[in-house]
Parts: sequence; C-alpha cells; structure tokens
Amino acid sequence: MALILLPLVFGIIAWFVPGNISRIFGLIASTVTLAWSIIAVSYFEPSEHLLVDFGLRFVRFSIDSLGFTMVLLTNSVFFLVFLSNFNTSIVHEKRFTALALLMQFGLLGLFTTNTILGFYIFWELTLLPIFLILYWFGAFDKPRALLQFFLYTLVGSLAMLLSIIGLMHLTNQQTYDALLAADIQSFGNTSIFLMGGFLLAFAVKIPLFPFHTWQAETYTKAPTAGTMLLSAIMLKMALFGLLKWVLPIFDGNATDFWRWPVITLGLVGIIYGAVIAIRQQNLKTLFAYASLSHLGLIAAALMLQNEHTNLISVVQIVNHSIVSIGLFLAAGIIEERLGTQQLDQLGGIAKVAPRFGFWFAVLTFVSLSVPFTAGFIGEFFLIKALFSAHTFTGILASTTLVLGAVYMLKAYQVPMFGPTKINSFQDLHWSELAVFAILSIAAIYLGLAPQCITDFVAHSLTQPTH
Amino acid sequence: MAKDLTLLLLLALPLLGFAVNGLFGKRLPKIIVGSLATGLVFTAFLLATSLFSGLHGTQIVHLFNIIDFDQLQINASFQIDALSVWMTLIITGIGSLIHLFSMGYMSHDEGYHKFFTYLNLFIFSMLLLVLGSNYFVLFFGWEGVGMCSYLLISFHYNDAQKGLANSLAGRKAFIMNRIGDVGLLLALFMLLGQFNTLEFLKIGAAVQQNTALQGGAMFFITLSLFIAATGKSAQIPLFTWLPDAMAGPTPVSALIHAATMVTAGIYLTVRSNFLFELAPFTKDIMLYVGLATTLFAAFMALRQNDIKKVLAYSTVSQLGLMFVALGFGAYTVALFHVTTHAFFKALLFLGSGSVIHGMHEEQDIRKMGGLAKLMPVTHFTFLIGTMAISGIPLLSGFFSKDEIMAQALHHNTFVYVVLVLAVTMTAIYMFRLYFLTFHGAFRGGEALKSKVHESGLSMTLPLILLAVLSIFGGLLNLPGLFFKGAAHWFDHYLSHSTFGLSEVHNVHLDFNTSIGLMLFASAVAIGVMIWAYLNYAKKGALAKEDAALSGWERLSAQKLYIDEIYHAVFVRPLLAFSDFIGKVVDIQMLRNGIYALADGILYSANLTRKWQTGFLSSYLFWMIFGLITFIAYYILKLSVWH
Amino acid sequence: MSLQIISIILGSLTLASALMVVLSKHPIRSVIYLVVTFFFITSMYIMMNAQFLAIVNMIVYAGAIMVLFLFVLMLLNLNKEMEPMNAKGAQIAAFIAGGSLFLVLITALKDTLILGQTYRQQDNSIGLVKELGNLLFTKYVVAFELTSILFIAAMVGAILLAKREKQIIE
Amino acid sequence: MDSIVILFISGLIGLFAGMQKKPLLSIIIASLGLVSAGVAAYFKGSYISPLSSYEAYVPTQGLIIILLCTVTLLAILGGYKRYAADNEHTGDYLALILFSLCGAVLMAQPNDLMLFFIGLEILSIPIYVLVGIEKGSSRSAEAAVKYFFTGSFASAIILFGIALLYGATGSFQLIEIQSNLAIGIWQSPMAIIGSLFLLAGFIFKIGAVPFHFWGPDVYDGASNAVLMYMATVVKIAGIYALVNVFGQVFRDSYGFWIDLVSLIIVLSMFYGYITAWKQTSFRRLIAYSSIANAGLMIFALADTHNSNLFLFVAAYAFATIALVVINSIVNDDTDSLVNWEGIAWRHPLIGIALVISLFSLAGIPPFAGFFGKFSLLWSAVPHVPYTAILALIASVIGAFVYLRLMMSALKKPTVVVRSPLSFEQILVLTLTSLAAIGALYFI
Amino acid sequence: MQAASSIGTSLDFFLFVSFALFTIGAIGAMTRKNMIVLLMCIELMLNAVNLMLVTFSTYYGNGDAQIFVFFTMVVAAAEATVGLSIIIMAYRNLKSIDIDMYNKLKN
Repeated sequence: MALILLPLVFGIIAWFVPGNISRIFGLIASTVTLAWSIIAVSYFEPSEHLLVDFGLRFVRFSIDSLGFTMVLLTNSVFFLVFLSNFNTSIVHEKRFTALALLMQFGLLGLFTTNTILGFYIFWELTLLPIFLILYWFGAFDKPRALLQFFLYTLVGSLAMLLSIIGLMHLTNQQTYDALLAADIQSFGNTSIFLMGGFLLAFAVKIPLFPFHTWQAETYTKAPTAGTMLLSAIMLKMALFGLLKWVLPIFDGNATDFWRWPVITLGLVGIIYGAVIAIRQQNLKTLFAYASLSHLGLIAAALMLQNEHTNLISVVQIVNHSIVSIGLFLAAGIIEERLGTQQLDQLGGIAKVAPRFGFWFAVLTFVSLSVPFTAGFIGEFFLIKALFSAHTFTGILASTTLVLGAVYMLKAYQVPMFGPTKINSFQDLHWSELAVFAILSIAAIYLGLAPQCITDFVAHSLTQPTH
Repeated sequence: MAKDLTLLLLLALPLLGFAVNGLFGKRLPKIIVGSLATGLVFTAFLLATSLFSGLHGTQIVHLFNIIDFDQLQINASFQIDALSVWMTLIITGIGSLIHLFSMGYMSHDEGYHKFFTYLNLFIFSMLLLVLGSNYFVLFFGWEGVGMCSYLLISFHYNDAQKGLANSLAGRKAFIMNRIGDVGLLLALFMLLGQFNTLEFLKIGAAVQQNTALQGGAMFFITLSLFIAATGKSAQIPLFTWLPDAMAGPTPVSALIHAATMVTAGIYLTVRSNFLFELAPFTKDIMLYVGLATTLFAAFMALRQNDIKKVLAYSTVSQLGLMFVALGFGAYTVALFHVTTHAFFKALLFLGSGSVIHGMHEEQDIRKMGGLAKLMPVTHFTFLIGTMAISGIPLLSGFFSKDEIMAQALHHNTFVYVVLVLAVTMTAIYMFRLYFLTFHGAFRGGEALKSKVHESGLSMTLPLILLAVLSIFGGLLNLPGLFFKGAAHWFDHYLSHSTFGLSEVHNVHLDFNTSIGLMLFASAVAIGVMIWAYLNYAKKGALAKEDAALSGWERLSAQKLYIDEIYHAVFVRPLLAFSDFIGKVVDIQMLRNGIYALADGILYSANLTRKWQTGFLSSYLFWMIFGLITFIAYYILKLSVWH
Repeated sequence: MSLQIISIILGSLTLASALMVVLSKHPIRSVIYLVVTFFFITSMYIMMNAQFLAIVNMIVYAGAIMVLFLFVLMLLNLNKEMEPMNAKGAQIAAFIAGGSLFLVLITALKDTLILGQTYRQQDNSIGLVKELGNLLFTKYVVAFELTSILFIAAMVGAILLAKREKQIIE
Repeated sequence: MDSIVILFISGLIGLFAGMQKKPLLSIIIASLGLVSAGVAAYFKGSYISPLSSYEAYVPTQGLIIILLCTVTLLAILGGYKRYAADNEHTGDYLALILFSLCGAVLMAQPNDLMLFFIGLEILSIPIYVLVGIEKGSSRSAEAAVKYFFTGSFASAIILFGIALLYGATGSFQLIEIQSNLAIGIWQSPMAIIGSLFLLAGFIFKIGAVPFHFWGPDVYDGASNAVLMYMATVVKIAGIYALVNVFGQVFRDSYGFWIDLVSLIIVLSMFYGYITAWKQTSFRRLIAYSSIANAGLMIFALADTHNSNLFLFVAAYAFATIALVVINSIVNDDTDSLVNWEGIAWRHPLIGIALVISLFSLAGIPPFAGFFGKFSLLWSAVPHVPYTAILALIASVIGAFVYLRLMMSALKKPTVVVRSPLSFEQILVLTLTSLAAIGALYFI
Repeated sequence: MQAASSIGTSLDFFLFVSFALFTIGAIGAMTRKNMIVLLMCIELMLNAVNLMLVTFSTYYGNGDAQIFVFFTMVVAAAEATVGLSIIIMAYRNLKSIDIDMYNKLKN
C-alpha cells in the first residue's frame, strides 16, 4: 500500500517544502520510493499477486510480477530524473518536484491497478502533472503544440473510455481476472470496436505512425526532465496496457482483426521515424523520431502475442527507458550549457568535455543496440518474432538497424566530433555522471543477463489465460 | 592450465586492458598504458599458443546462458578448434605487434590511452567473434568490431582541416557494416527458424542428419551470410567504406582493415562451410562477386596517390581473391591466404605508417620519393611486403596466391584468366607504390626532407618481425611438389578439428601443371617488377596530377566513380525522401492537417458566435424556429412510420 | 346554431383585434386593442360558462394589468409614435416563422381537432365561483399558498428594481 | 414541503432583518435557512412533520434538495462580497435567492404540472430581478430585459405545452397523464405536441441549443454573484424536472423523442464548446461551456430508468461556482479573460481550486467531473452509442477551452501580485475543491 | 340543452382561435420593438393558452383547468409587474425602450 501511496504523500508534502531544498527533497523522496520498492520486491513472491484495496468501488490494486517490474522501472526512472536534473534549474521549483511525484503516483497506480476503470483513471491522472510540467517549464512559444499533445491524448483516452464503458457493460465485470475469464469473443464485431478504442488510445501514446505528430514538437519544446518522463515512462503505459490488458482480454477475433493493421503501422513507424530522423537538425527532435521508430517495433512485436516475444518486449521496454533517459539527458546537457540544440551550431564538444563525450557515446551505442546491451537482446528477438511471422515484415523491421546507425551516429558525431565550435563546455556534474554510469551498467547487465527480467515477468505473462 | 580457463583468461585479458586503460588511462603515464595494453595482448598470444599446442578435437567452453526459454537456449559459450585457435593466433599475434608499433606511432597523440582502450576492446571483440561457439556470440563480436572500427576510424575526430571527414568515414564504415549485419541477422533468424539453435555444432549435426535441407532455405541462409560477409570483408557492393576507413590511424588500418576484422567474412564463411556446401548457387555468387571485386579493386588501386588508399584497394582486391577461393569451396586455401595476407598487409600498412610518421603525416606519394636512404629499415621491410603481395616466388604471398590460381585453373579457365589480370595489376600498383615512395628524388621539399627520420625501435621491430613472417609464411602450406612430408600442413591442421572441413578436399593439380602455373606466375610478377623498376626508378616516371589523367587512368583515380554513383543512387534519394516525408508528409500533411482541423474549428467558432446576434427578436425567432423544427420532426417521423 | 355563429364572430373579432395589437404602430393603441381582445376573450369565457374566469379576466387583466401598462407608458412619456419598424426581411421571416408554426400545429393536430364531435354534455356549473372555490381551497390549496411566494418575490423584485436609487440619479 | 417552508420563512426573516443594514446578519440567516432546509430534506420521514399532509403534492426529499441547498449556500457565500457591498439591499437579494430556491425545489421533482409551473415561475422571477440589480450598468439592464422576455416567452411555450397535454389527457397530474397515455401516445398527437412544447421549455431553462440564446448574454450581463446562483441552480432544477417528466411520463414514447434529444445533445455540445473557444470574456465563456454541459446533462434522458445525473450536475455546479468566485476576484466590473493571466499566482488556493475545477469540468479523472461524466455515459452508452461518441469528440474541444483558460491562468506573471482572499471565498474554494477530489470516495 | 351542444361544436373553433392567438402573439413578440408592446404580445400568448385551457375544461367538464387559468393569471400579473419594473429600470439606463437598442451583449 505504501508502495503506491508514498509518492502521493511526498507529492503533497513537496508543495510545502521551501524552493531551495526542493531538489534535495525530490531526490530523497524518489530514493525512498525506489528503496521501498526494492525492499518490497525482495519480499515479493513473483508467482503471487499482492492485493491492495482501499475500499473504492472502481479502483483496486493487484500487483503481479509484471506490475512490479513496471513499478521498479517507474521508481528508477523518477530517481534518475531527479538525479540527472540535480544540477539544473528545474528542480529548484517545488512545483516540478511536486508534480513529478504526483505523476509517479499516477504511474504506479496505473501499473498496479486491477480494475479497468482504475486503469483509465490513472491513465488520465498522469496526464495532468505532465501537462503542467510541460506548460510551466517547457519552451512552448505557442500553446498550439502543447494543446496538440493534449488533443491527441485526449481523443485517444476518450475512445478508450468508451471502450471501457462498453466492455464493462458487455461483460458486467471490471477486474482484470474477471475480464480475462469473460468470453469476449462471443461479442463478435463489437469486441473489434472495443479493442479499436483501446488501440487508438495506445497508438496516440506509444505513438504509432499517423498519430505521432504531437511527439516531435512536444519533446523538443519540453524541459529535459519532462521529455525524459514522457519518453522513459509515460509511453510505456501504452505498451503495458497492450501487454497486460488489451491483448489478453481481447484474445481471439478482435486481436486477429487488429494484428496486421497495427503491425503495419508499427512497421511504417519504424521506417518513417528513422528516415525522418536522418535529416533532423534538432537533437531532441531527432531523438523523438528515433523513439517513434523504436517503439513501433515493440508495438508491432507485441501484437504477435508470442509468449517469448512478450517477455523480451519487457526487456526492450526497460531498455528504451534507459536509452531515452540517457539520450535526452545528453541533449538536455547540451541545451542547458549551450542554449541550442541545432546540430549545425554544435561541434567538437568531445574535445572540451571528454567525459561527456565518452558517456554520450556509450549511450549512443546502447541505443544502436549493439551487442552487450539490452537493446540488442530486445531488437534481436523482436525482429526475429516479426521475421517468423512474416519474412517481409522482419526484413522491413531490420532496416531500423541500418537507418538507426545513420541518424544516431549523426546525432552523436555532429555535436561531439569535428572542429570545436564552442567556447566552453562544463564537463559532467557528478550527478549526471552517476546517471550515465547507472544507465550504462544497467544496459550492459541486461544485455548479458536479460533472463533476470524475463524470468521474473514470466510469472505473470505465461500463466494460462483462458 | 585447463583449456577452458585458458580460453576465458584469453578473453579476459584484453577486456582487462580495456577496463584499466579506459578508467585510469588518463592518469597513468603513457608508457604504462602502452605496455599494459601490449603486454596483455601478448600474454593472450602466449595463451593462444598454449591452446594451439594442446589442441585436439573440438571443445566447447560454456560460460552462462543469455536466454533460456524452454525450447530456445542461447548461451555465451566458446568453441576451441583449429579454426578458432588459428584465428586467435593471428589476432593476438599480429595484434600484439601492432600494439607495439602503436606505442611508437601514437606517442605524440593526445588520445594515447583512448587509442589503446579501443584497441584492446577491438581485440576482445574480435576474439569473441572467432571464439564463439554459436552465431549469437559471433554476432556479439561481429558488431563489437564494427563499433570499434567506427571509434578508431573517427579517432582523430577533432581534426581542424578535415572537419567531420574522419568521423563521416567512420560512420560510413559502420553503416555499410550494418547493412551486412542485417544480412547476418536475417541468416540468424532463418537458422533459428530452421534449427531452433544457433550452435555451430548442433546446426552442423542437423545438417548432416537431414540432407533434404538442400534447396531454397539453405540458399537464403547462405546468401544472407554472404551479404554479411560482403559488408565486413568489403566486397562489392559494400566495399566503398574500406578505402575511406583509411582516415583512421595507420596501426588501425593495419590491424582492423587489413589483418583481422575484414577477414571476419572469410572466417564466417569457413565456419559455415557445411551450410555453403549445400548451397552451390550461393557459392557461385560468391565466386563471381569475389572475382569482380578483386579485379575492380585492383584496377582502382592503379592510379591512387595516397599511400594508404593504394593499400586499401589492395586489401579489397586480396579479399576478393579469398572469396574466389571460397567460391570454389577451397576453404583452407582461403584461410591460408588470410594468414599470409595478414602478415604482409600488416607489414605494408605498418610500413606505410612508419613512412607517414617519418614524413610528419604526409600521405601523398607524389610528395615522397627517395625515402630508401632516409628510412632504411622501413624501406627494406616494405620491399619484402611488396614482393610478397606481388607474388615474387618463394615469399608467402606466392604460395597462397598460387593455390587459389590452381583452384581457378582447375574449375574455370575464365576465372583464371581474370585472376591473372588482377594479379598482374596487383604487382603493377604495388611496385608503382614502392618505387614512387622509396626511389627517385625527394619531392616533398627541403624543409620536410630535413625532418624525415627513421622510426624508433618499437616501430621497426614489428616491421622486421612481420617481414620475417611474410617471407616464411608460405612454409605453412607448401604445395605437395617437393617436400611431401611438410606439404599441406595447414590444410591438415585446419581440417582435423574444424567441423565440416574434413569433408572438403581441395583439388591438387598434377605436377606439370603446377610447375607451369608457378613458373608463369613468377614470370609475371618478376616481369612487372622489372618493368616498374625501369619505368619508375630509372626513367623517373612520376604520378600524374589529377587534371592530367584521362581515359582509364582517370577512371582508376576516380575509383570508377562508385562513390558518386552510390551517392546519386542511394544517399541522395534517401536524403530527399527524408526531407520529403519529414517536411512535407510529417509537418505539412500530418501535423498541419491537425492544425488545419483546429483552425477549422476556430474558424467555425467565428461563424457560430455570429448566431448570437444580440437582438432579442432574433432569439425569439430562433426559439420559434426550434419549435417548428420539433413539430416538423414529429410530422416527418409520423409520415416515415406510416 | 346561433351560438356557433356568435362564437365565429367573436373569434374573428378576437383575432382581428389581436392582429391590430401587433400591427398598430402606436403603443397606446396597442394597449387599447389588447383590452378589446381581452374583452372578446372574456365573452368567449362567458359562452363557455366560465363565469369566474370571465370576471377575473375582466377585472384583473383588462382592468388592473392593462392600467399598469398604460401607467408605465405614460410614466415613461413614451406615448408618441417612436418605434422604427424592423428591417423588412426580419419582419417577413418572423411572419413566415409564425405562419409555419401555426401551419405545423394545425397539420400535427388536425386529427384531434374534433372536440365538437366527441363532446359529451357535461355539467356546466364547473366554471362557477362556488365550484372553483371548492377546488381551489381543497385540491389546489398548496398551489394557492405557494403563489404567495411568487407574489412576495415579485413585489420585492419590482420595488428593488423600480426604486430610484439616490446615488445613480443623473 | 418542509424545506420550502423553511426557505420561505428564512427568506422572510432575512428580508426584515435586512432593514438593519447588517450584511453579516442577513447572510447568517440565509445560511441557517439553507442548512436547515437541507437538514430537513435529509431527515425527511424520520420525524413527524406538521406539513406531512402536503407531502403528496410537493415531495421534498432526496439528495437533489440537499444539492440545491448546498449549491445555493456556496453561491451566496461566494457572492457575499457583492451582496454585502450594497448593504441596504443585502437582505433583499438573499431573500430573493431563497424564494427562488423555493421554486427550484418545487419544480425539480414535479408530480403536478400546475405546481411545476408555479415553481418554475417562482424560480425565474427573482432571477429576472437579480440579473438586473446592477442598476448603474446598462449591461445588467440589457441582460435583465433579455432574460425576462425570453423567459416569459418560454413560459408561454411551456404553458402551451401543458395546455395541450391537458387537452390530450384531461389532467395535470403526471401519474394520471402517464396512465392516460399508456394506451399509446401515438393515438394522441396533441400529447406529443404538448410534450414537444414542454421539452422546448425545459431546454430553454437548462439552456441547450436551440433555446440557449439567453444564456451568454444574460451570464455576461449579470454580476458574478448572481451568475454563481443562476448558472447552477436553474440548470439543476431544469434538468431534474426534464428527467423526471420525460423519464417517467413520456417513457413510452422514448423511441420517438430520443433521436431529437440526441440531436440537441450533439448540437449543444459542439456549439457550446466551439463558440466558447473564441470568447474574450470569462462569463461568456462559462455561458457557452454551460450550454455544452447542458447538452451533456441531457444524456440523463438516454436511460429512463437510471439517469445517474446527480454526480455530474453536482460536479458541474461546484466547478462553476469555484470558477466564478475566482473570476470575481479579478473581474469585478470588467469581464475580460486578459485579467485571468497569471491569476493562479495570486493565491495558492486560487491555483488549486482553478486547476481542479477546470479539470473537473473537462472531465479528467480523478475529479468529480469525470465520475459525473462517466456515470452519465455509463447509462447512456448502451442506448445512444453514436451520440456518446460525438459527445466525446465535442468534449475534446471543450477540454481545449478549459485548458487554454487554465494555461493563461497558470502563466507565471513577471510580477507576482498577491490577492488576499476573504474568509467566505476561502471557504467556498476549499469546499468545492474538496468536493471535486472527494468524489472518488463516494462512488 | 341545445345551447350546450352548440357550444360543443364551437370548441374546435375556440381551439383554433387559441392557436391563432398564440401565433399572433409570437409574431408580435418577434416583430415589435417596443418593449411594452412586446410584453403585451406575451400576455396575448398567455391568453391564448388560457382560452385553450378553458376550452378543454369545458370539454372535459373539469374545473382543474380553470384553476390553472387562475394561476396563470396570477403568474401573468407577477410577470407583468416584474417586467414593467425591469423595463423602467432599463429605460433609466439606456433612455430607450426600443428592444433593438439592447444589443451590446452579443457574439
């Protein structure tokens, strides 16, 4: 219970903390939550469910090993976000600390809720803090881009709300297990529509190809911490929803109906994002499109509903969080110190700031999913799954390797290599260094021993469903 | 020491060097950094020799499981057999020499520790590549060396004159390699789909048990493997990165882009021989691709003026030669050439490195000349290298090339004729290079001439050792003409414990043909040497300026315009496509579409608010209108229902 | 028979005077026509034997309320003709709207406008004061009492609004 | 009936106490009246009322009465500053509000069309007056004029409908009307036309398209204090009356009018939200948003057995009151959205209440507005799925309106101006915020 | 009872008159600009309803409708009072009772 409520409590306290110690408070709060979840996981029997009930009608919690993985991921991400921004101005604002912690609460709720309406509530609950963070601390010159982000997510989530209402009406159930047990297939085409509603929400959030246009602009204009939160953990909500809720519940004709459309969109996204990223001049925009490319792969692979692929996709989800924190941190560091992210204004930073150059390179290679990193395991098995499903999809999906090299290396070497164009560049602060180190170690550890996640998650993903 | 421990130690040593130099290198004195890296690789070499001496049969060393699902198991495990140990010997042996060389060559470089860090990482990756007992671990190494290659090519990323050029060359290499990697990846998927394992031995066993596998599946698998090989081993169509990769420091060119990494494709093919044997069509493709590569690369090398570029095209050409051998199914022959090529090409590159070092980073042979007196050791060793690669009799290159020619003559006369042409060109450009560099008058100006100096011991020692190896390397696999007992030692060595190779037998020509072949080859090589001597050393012919070139010379100097063609056919359309979808589709159509929708709503807001006129009469009118609508709705509904 | 003719005549006169309320330009005349209309309506009530309502209509409506109207008109000194007519288009639109409302009403209700045929003779004493009084103070006493709220609210409101505040006298 | 009597009496007392020119006294009396009316409604049936014989005519029990009293209490507290400023009339204003609330209570749960009509008038007439209390303001006068004429016109329409219904069924009692119509409303066009006129009148009261025109102008011209009352209570009473009449009496002809109602819902929501987009004045914005919200409320008609309306109207009312209270802090005489810029920085409570209220109105969890919308849609979706889809699309546009407002309010100003809040403002903002959050625990 | 039966045949006509009266009132409300006349037009509409109610009352022989008419008159009186005071108040502000002058609030 404290696992879920802790961030809420901290988030409320954070409003009353004076601004000058808010960054320390944020760091402590996130450390405590992380530590708490680590302790909790050590007592957690992965094959069991941890039930938490506050006596609410529509919101109940049940934590399984997948949920726990996501909880750990969430807490780690928030810890890293606070740590990595320790030296930036944003954490001096108690508003940020408080909102971030509230958002953490929303995410934890989402990952642990056991009711479908609870899923929706937490889904939207996360939107509120991130919206305020983006608005207050972002560089949105026009409200348009920010509103576009909201429009898209809202359209998606309202479609999901309709689907949830329909689902609850049809099955007369609301908990996860009961919904799993319900015979959705007997509703025929209705179930296809219902799943479509969910998929629309997820497609916006992941994002899948034609629904991604909010992403690049939002990422670019958002404060670094906000971008990290968005891409490292918020997008994962959709994948989690797909993995845990939608695919198992709608197993059957609805999934069969949507499988190839979604895979197609995912594939289009993979190539589309990568191709666009090649020519981007803004670092964050480039990473945003890269993210589109990477997540399209996970989404497409998830639709295959292959047991092993599902397990591996969790690894890939974690990996993507690692990568996006790292890359956006790098972009943020550049932006913060030089005030620009335009590639043509940058050059030769590695010379001035060798430590930064080194760690950025490591993260670049992690995102290129070279072997020894979690990304490799992830991409290898996901593409393999797509390849087994259809040769052509596999071949198309594997182009991400080549195109990824094209844009990632550009993103790395244009600012870091070449003649030095900048005057001074303060090398990494210890907090940033720590984040980079943690991320790299995690990526390499998972690259060599992905089994630690897959075994744990397998308890909740390989249970016989119907 | 137990073999598995030896092996793990062998792997761990370069990794240790990488870690130590990476973490503390900046604070350690250069000498310690360099000797640590070199020493570790050399120790690894010693361990490799111990493995070599104690080698019998194939042994698997299992480390841990990477993925362990019920049906699917992927292990981090290693395989000790003749092939892997031999490759290990080359890598660590040549590697330690080049490390030694680098200690001198890089001594003035700021990134000294970084260089050795990367170099050790490369050695580690390369060892993974060759030692892995399955394709997965192989892939680890495969991509790892690609990554190191990138880092090392773009090592001098901060160069003020060349700007981003170095790192762009690195990126080109990485991307081209990645294309090949995709091939390997697809092959892996197909293998997993077909055999549900990636272990060499298990796949081999499955192949042997089930002979019905011949056919489509095998063709696609091997084709994908070959695509991977073309990427890494710089074959047509993915060869253009290798000449550009010369942007890296010269020891890197020697180690990665001549001796070891680029031969990974050959290694892969040899390792997968049992698969290739089932796919004759792929072998044919391989043969002709190799043939074309060797010919065109040799042609392109003819009029290059950058000392390293000549060597780079030469490498491409030699690699093509190896693929020709592989195309004939002569795996050991190819590997033999890999070995000798490693010796003499490393020698040549290091020699050129020594020249460049002595010339203070000048690489253009038009500015050299007469270096023989200024740099005697370099000159002498370089000459040996040149002779070895040109096929001057009794040097290592002579034997290895001769084997390939023999295969060609036996299988396909056309191929043989083309090969002769290529080999002749090889001799021509090599001697052109040699004479222009070391003979004639110094063309670099007096100021530079006074500064030119012979390199130090750490650089010349590797040169000498490699020269020795280049001379005697041929002894490893003597043709069975005279010393029958010592002949074909290498073939036997490889076949006896490498899976699949024992079943493959090379053709051996009869005595007369062999002698004839050898004599012909010797005549060609020596003839070219004499011609070159007369032309360049005596007549003093010089390399022409670019503007003066015409006809075939221009084509050669411009590398057949392949880069330009690639740029026009692939790069430009991709960029244009990227711009198109990035700016037109994404921004203008999709995003502005959303904005247009929003604007439409905004605009309609302008209309709807006009409805609220402010006049009470109109409000009352609309209320009555609403009432009328209600009643009309009723009347309509009634008439529809009845 | 004669009643029917009388009712038709009365009805026509009612409508005619009502139209004059709408059409006459001078507000005072409108008031007068309205009083006339009420008078005709009252006579219809009498025809239907709704005596109490007829009297109330005469006294309260035609008497009190209309006097109030006149009073306000005089008070505001607006008895001169000052009303600019609407734009023709709006006028026509209003007439068309009114006409169509009437038309759709009649169309929709044409089948039920047959009260005369289904009319059964009823006790015609219901409109008398006694009957209505009984009803008002038994069945509808709640409503009757609640109207007091209405009145007091209206009274307070009217005073609140119409009272001339000292501070805003210009 | 008890509640009505209590309200009336406290209104009368307040009226006379107002002569003391002590605003505090008036507000205390009014508050006490409201609280005791609510308490009386809550404990209805557990005590013996001297008025129990009237209960058959005027049922005054249930949450709805309590809601009306609570909302009115918040509204008079929120507007207290305005009422107190004119201390000569404070008692009159509050009395008018209490009288008007009597009408609301009377009409919200009608079982007799006659009482309903009287209730409607008791509700409306004081509001006509209240809209015009800003005597120096021509806007206020215009608003009063417009509201009065459109309102009377609508009364005539409702009356016409009632008359037609009476003509068709011979009774004003809803139960009798229902039983008389049970043989088939299709036999009686008169009843149907009557019901349509009645519908038009209801829609006028809650201000949905196409009878919404009074809304923006009147809200714009009225003072913030009055707006708090009339934007909430009138709508609540109107929608409850609509649901009770249509959901019960005309349940049989559901298939007939539901399409029309759907059309009204969709038009209202789109029209309201779209037009709200371009407003530059806060009260007009709230007016248009309330048109859209009225459309949403009409969803309660979709399921005649289980309307699930309560939560939504409560959330709507609380959020609206909170926003208008906030508006009254910056926009007293003027009414421009420009003044909203950076308003959240004036006081933390303003920021919190504003964010919560706007998100609640936009229907974003975990605030009451979401649960209100959810429960409405929960009942409606099986019956009118396509309308629900359109409504959700419209509410995206609505979310935009609220978000833009919120963004402007949250923008950090260059110079942070603090405005102290008075006690009753703090009370109102706190209560509304707590209610919006607390909804989570009551569903 | 000749007279009574003839009144029966007149009922339809009274209803017709009532509808027409309502319509005329509505038209007047839409077209007239003078607020007092406007108020009168609305009174006309109310009277139309009254007439209809009395007609129905006669038809059903039921006094309820006549009671309703009584209340309608009450309401009309209250409305007229408030309406007229609003008109006076408005006149003081804008010095006009032309309804078209009251269009500052719009859009």
